[in-house]
Amino acid sequence: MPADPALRPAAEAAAAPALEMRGIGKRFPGVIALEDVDLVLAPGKVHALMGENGAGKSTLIKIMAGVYGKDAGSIRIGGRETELRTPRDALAQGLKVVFQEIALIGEFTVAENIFLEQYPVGRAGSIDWKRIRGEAAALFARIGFDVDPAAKTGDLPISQQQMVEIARALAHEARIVVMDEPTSSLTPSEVALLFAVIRRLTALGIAVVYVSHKLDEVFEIADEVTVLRDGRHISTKPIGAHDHDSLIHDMIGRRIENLFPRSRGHHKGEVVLSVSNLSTDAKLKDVAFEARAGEVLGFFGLMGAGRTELAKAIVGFDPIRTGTIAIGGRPLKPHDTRTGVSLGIGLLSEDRKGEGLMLELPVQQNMSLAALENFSRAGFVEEGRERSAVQSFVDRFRVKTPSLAQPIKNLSGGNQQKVLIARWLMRGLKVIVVDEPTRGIDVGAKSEIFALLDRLAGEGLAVVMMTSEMPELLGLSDRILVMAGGRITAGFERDAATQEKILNAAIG
Amino acid sequence: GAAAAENMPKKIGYVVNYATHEWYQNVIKGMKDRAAQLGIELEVKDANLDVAKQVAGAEDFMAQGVDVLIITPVNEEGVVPLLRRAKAENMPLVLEGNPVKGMTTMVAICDYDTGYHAGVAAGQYAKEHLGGVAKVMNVGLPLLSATVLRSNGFMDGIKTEIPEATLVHDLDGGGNPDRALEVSSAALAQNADVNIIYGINDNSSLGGLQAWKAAGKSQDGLLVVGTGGEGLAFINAMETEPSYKIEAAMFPEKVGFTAVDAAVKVFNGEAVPEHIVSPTTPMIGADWKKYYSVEGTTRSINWDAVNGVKPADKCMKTAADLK
Amino acid sequence: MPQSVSSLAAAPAGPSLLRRLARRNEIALLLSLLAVIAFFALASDTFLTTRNLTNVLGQAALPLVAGIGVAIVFISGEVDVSIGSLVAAIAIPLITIMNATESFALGVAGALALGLAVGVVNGYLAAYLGINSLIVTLGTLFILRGGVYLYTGQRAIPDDVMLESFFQLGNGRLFGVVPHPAVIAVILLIAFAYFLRHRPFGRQLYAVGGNPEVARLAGYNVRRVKFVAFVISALLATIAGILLASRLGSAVHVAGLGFEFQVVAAVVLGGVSLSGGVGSLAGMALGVLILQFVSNGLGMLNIATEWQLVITGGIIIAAVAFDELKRRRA
Amino acid sequence: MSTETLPARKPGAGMSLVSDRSQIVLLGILALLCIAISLAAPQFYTGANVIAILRQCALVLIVATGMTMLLVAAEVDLSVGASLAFTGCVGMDVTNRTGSLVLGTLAALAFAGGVGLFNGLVVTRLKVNSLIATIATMMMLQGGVYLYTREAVQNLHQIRAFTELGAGYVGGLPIPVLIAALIFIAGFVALRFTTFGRYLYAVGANGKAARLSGLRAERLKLVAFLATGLLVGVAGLILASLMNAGQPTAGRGFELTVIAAVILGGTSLSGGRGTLVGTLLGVLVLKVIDNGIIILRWNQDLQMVVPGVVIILATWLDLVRRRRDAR
Ligand SMILES: Nc1ncnc2c1ncn2[C@@H]1O[C@H](COP(=O)(O)OP(=O)(O)OP(=O)(O)O)[C@@H](O)[C@H]1O
Ligand SMILES: Nc1ncnc2c1ncn2[C@@H]1O[C@H](COP(=O)(O)OP(=O)(O)OP(=O)(O)O)[C@@H](O)[C@H]1O
Ligand SMILES: O[C@@H]1[C@@H](O)[C@H](O)OC[C@H]1O
Ligand SMILES: [Mg+2]
Ligand SMILES: [Mg+2]
Repeated sequence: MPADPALRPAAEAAAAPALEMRGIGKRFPGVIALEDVDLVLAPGKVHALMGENGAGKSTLIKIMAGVYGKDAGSIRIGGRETELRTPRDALAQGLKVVFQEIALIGEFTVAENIFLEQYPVGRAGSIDWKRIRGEAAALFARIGFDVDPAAKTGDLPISQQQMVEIARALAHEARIVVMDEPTSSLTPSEVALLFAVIRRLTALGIAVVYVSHKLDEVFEIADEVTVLRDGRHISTKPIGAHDHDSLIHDMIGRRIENLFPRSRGHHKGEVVLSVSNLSTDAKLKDVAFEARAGEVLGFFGLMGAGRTELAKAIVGFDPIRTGTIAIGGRPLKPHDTRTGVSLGIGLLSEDRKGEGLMLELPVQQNMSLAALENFSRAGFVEEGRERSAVQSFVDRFRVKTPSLAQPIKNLSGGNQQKVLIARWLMRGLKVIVVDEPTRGIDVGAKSEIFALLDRLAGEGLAVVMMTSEMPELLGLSDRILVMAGGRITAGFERDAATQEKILNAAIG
Repeated sequence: GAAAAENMPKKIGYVVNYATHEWYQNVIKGMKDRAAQLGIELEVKDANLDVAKQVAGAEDFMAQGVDVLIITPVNEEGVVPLLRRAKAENMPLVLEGNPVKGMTTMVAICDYDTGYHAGVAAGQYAKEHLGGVAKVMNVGLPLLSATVLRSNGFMDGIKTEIPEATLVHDLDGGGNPDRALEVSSAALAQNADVNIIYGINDNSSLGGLQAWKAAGKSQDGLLVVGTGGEGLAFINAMETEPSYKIEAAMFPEKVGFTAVDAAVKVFNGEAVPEHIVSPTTPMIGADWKKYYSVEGTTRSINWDAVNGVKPADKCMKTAADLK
Repeated sequence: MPQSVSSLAAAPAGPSLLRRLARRNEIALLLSLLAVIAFFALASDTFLTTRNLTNVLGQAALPLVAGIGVAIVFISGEVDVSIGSLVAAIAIPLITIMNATESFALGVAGALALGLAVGVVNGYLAAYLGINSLIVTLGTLFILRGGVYLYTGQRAIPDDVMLESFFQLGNGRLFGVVPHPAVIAVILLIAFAYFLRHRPFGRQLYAVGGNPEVARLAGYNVRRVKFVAFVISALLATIAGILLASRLGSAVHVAGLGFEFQVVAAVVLGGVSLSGGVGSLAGMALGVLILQFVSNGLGMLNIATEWQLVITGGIIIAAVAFDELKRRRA
Repeated sequence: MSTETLPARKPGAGMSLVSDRSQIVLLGILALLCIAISLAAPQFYTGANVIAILRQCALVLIVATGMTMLLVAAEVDLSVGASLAFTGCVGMDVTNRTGSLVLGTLAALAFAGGVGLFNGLVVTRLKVNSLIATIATMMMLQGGVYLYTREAVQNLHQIRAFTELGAGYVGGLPIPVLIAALIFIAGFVALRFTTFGRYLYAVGANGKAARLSGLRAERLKLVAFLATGLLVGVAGLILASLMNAGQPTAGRGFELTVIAAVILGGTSLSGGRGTLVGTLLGVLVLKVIDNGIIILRWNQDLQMVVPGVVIILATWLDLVRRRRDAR
């Protein structure tokens, strides 16, 4: 690996680094997650940490947060060598982390979650609830996030939970703030708010670590970039020394010619999904649309627009109040995924952990779940066939896993997502509904997933894609529908769509 | 019988320790019959083997305003404070089954004597039919002093006939049919030479016998002795199983009957003995027909015959002797 | 729709409290309890007497006190079923020491020492060694009961010294009306409700049960929190056991058989989730009271035990199903 | 590279069907127990005793086969003990009344299956947590059985085949043991080699994911409850035959023995993990302990203490082993 020692950041900043990690090593069973990695943070700077899925970014962050112990290397904070044995140690050193997986107590109110790490107490050690409510409200007002501090956190959509996460990291005094993919569920305007906050932090001399798979964001906010690949340190450069291509090249060791490889001229076939008059108790009102074989139908909307609810209704997961759903002309029994799947519609959920993964079970079981009948005779599973099919998908998608028997919880998010897509491809569908399919996925894997979705459409599938990513929407869709407040507010042929028109329709 | 001139309590409350057990079903039956004869209302609460629930049940009765309490203690130590509180409230109280510190009176069989006489009968039977050999498996229940006394009595009784009788296996069968069956299976596998099975109640003796049968052994040369005569099970066994020859009858109906009479006396402040003994006797072979008749699935007690069985004046041994 | 920040900042307590209440199942439980009481009050003329109502409170005290501990362990994401044997076991040092020293205080100290030891063992095995807590406490349930039988030779140990203070603890009444155990239960309930809501450690219990990973990331010592929950539970079971021993005037080897089922059923009925992080002591208390009043009321109506079991089982299913339905509607 | 699955196995652990590494601790404990007891009391390994142990195992194993499926699907059934007793009464009573063993058997199976179905419906339709739902069912059955019969239902029909069910032998093996073996094998195959089994694991591991993948999560759970119910029916009939009566008082604590055996066998309480081989070993360990204490003439109160210790110890050792393997 080309870890050029000359590029190491040692000689750089004049001021004492806020954090200095040297020679960090970490292994998991069958995986070397990190090997001899350095990371030096300058106070008041935003340091981006980049790399493919499974490169080791989260692992490095968890080591600095005291979640994992390191196998090798040293850590200095504010110039002093320290051991971070527990999260408490890291918190005490002023290091706050926004973790990749939402780390909030669902049953608590937003305000309480903000003060989880340190409850303000009044006389006699009683919790000062008034102060908690007041300060939480003030904090949100200051940042400009629109979240109800009295809401039960678990009731909020993921995007709002992510805002709570971010707010929490800012609630206490910090020297270092680490954000592991903080924007994966945020809308552009919320991202803008976040960036304003980050700038205020750096102005106070706080060092910020920023992890994201969204390159545009990194170019906008970062001062320096460290790239990891396969657990090794590849480069650390000022952001100005990078352009898109060079950064991608550092990350994946090759160029990506075209992130959205649209094999134009999908042959639009018959209507395979038709939805009419669909309403639910919660949000959807009179939704009607059709999707044809061979097209990618993109759904855009702001947070809470109802895309996820629509996705869950049309695959038969959630009950509906009125309306009909037909797959290939045959009616879907609402609230019955079994007929859904057998008619040929399936959903890749936005909630990977909650609705996709069987965390404790091996990669193989996870992948073959929906297609098991294809590998069975008279109810008996033919494991040989199953295994070779799984293996071939693992190879084709380059799923990074030591074996098919690896519990899927040990895979990186991107690799988990590949397994879940493969779950449906193995089964074979007429309509695949993908909800935020690239959330938390690296650019290399993203391009693979895009290529895959494109190819699926080319092969005659209808791909219904719910996304909050404008580039992805514009880059991949043949047709775009926009939702707001549970209704479809506009529809565009791809060539007629512009970012502006779409956003206008989304605001409703 | 109770004199008609006496004042009758209006309502008697009985807190039974385990109403679902056949023995107590028949105790209750005896009480109900007697109460009906005397025009008394009888209410029953079941502690279901829970001491705390028993105390609660008695409290509830006192709140309801019953005139007399009858209690079969789940555990004899566990109702001492209850007796004290009843006394403080002048609530007349009769115990059934087990003596309790501070009690006025108790209606109970003599458990030791019951086992003892069954043991004597078993010894005689063994001399006649088993070549004088007595190797006993006791399917016991250490949980209750009453049932320990029965086992002790049985061994002492059998030794009066066959001094070299031995207790080859002393088991805790839990008083349950399935548990008795299970532990007996293991013990029989270990001791092939057992030739007498004693059970502290019918579940226990039958569990032992069923284990014997399941081991594929013939019943020739085996004697089974049960205790209680609690329901239909022992009758069925005596009729169909060649080895089930002796049953120590304890006449639960009679116990219930006597308890109500005692309650009336206590209510009237009459002097009563501390221990009112209810009679027991071994039934051998078809003897049971003297005391019971069966029609379909109900058995009826033959009061004349049962009333003819003379209770002991005093028990040979009591729970106090176990300490 | 999320409300705007400013509107909420202005009124921090009012509306959110109301909304919280409306969503809580404590309200539904309270209504159920009132319905139960109303029903029996109409059906039986001895039910709604001071004597009977205070009796029931006294009888409910044991499951209430032990229920606080079990609820706390549930909230921390674990389970404790060892209490059924523990209430019997702690009576042994209690009574033995009182018999030997004639000192109530020393007896209680002995009981607490045993309770503490059991809590420490449960907590160490479950929290620190990471053994599934149902397995651990099922194990200690068996071990303690077997131990009691072995130690006592399956004979109850009588209270030979009969200290008046000990008798009064479980059998006396405050102002001649409220049974002492009920007074103790209420005091403990209030204290622990305050503790769970207003002390940081109380919140840690919820956090650890709600999501242990998150709690760890927030810097909590998850193991220690769970460990303490087991210790609290054992100590509260010890107090319940002392009250029981006083009511029984002895160390009864068969005391508390099935008590763990009774308490677990009431705690779950009270809305304390088995999966951790959810529930309140108020709910738990209402769950206990509902079951206790049902059992007492059916007894007052002279309904046979068979039916009592059937009816209670039906009520548990209906109540939990109703709660679930309501939650889905909401 | 081997990529064996279910449960997640290490490559190269070639012990295959009989047992995988995850059962090594239990196997060790079992061997140790047998050797130690045999040394102290040679009667332990006599044919008669081995058969006595196997017959006791049979009842537990039959029900534990269903319970393992339930636990794998993240559910539990605490009503099996109460249902066991009730079923025996129903079976005996109907046989008495009709004089037909077939009808009696069908009635018992229908009853026990009905209880399973009821539990399943309450859990899957009414969404009541299965622990609490089946405690409630247990109470209802305990009360109900006495409403049904206040006395043990005697064997009035004396049909030979009925007696054989519990006490008979085929080729030197007790019939209950043969029945248990068949049920175990069927259960093992179902759980290990069929889509049904794989779906149960999936449903237990993540119900929502399973449902999104087109599995009928609720129906699968219902089937597991029903299967457990039916197996209780089989066990209930055998027990009634063994006791020569339908005993309303039987089965106390049976549910705890079954669950203890299943979790001792390494099946996770939170679903998605567990094997029937583990369950078999769990049953054997518990029953060998029970038997050994009697054979050794130890105080029978130890029959509570020793299993308590062993369950904790075995779980802990298994935890240590898995942590070491993971390193
Ligand atoms: N607890 C664990 N056990 C075993 N392997 C792990 C564990 N956590 C991470 N890994 C492995 O370590 C490697 C690094 O993972 P990490 O989560 O740090 O990647 P990442 O760069 O954050 O990826 P992503 O962009 O997908 O979040 C991956 O191969 C992953 O499978
Ligand atoms: N009140 C609520 N309680 C619980 N979950 C909610 C609630 N409102 C929304 N959600 C969840 O949050 C997500 C929001 O989905 P929704 O369909 O409303 O919007 P969306 O257009 O998919 O937006 P998003 O980008 O947030 O996914 C869904 O997963 C939904 O289940
Ligand atoms: O079985 C019964 C036993 O449990 C009880 O204590 O005394 C009467 C017996 O027959
Ligand atoms: Mg990551
Ligand atoms: Mg969404």
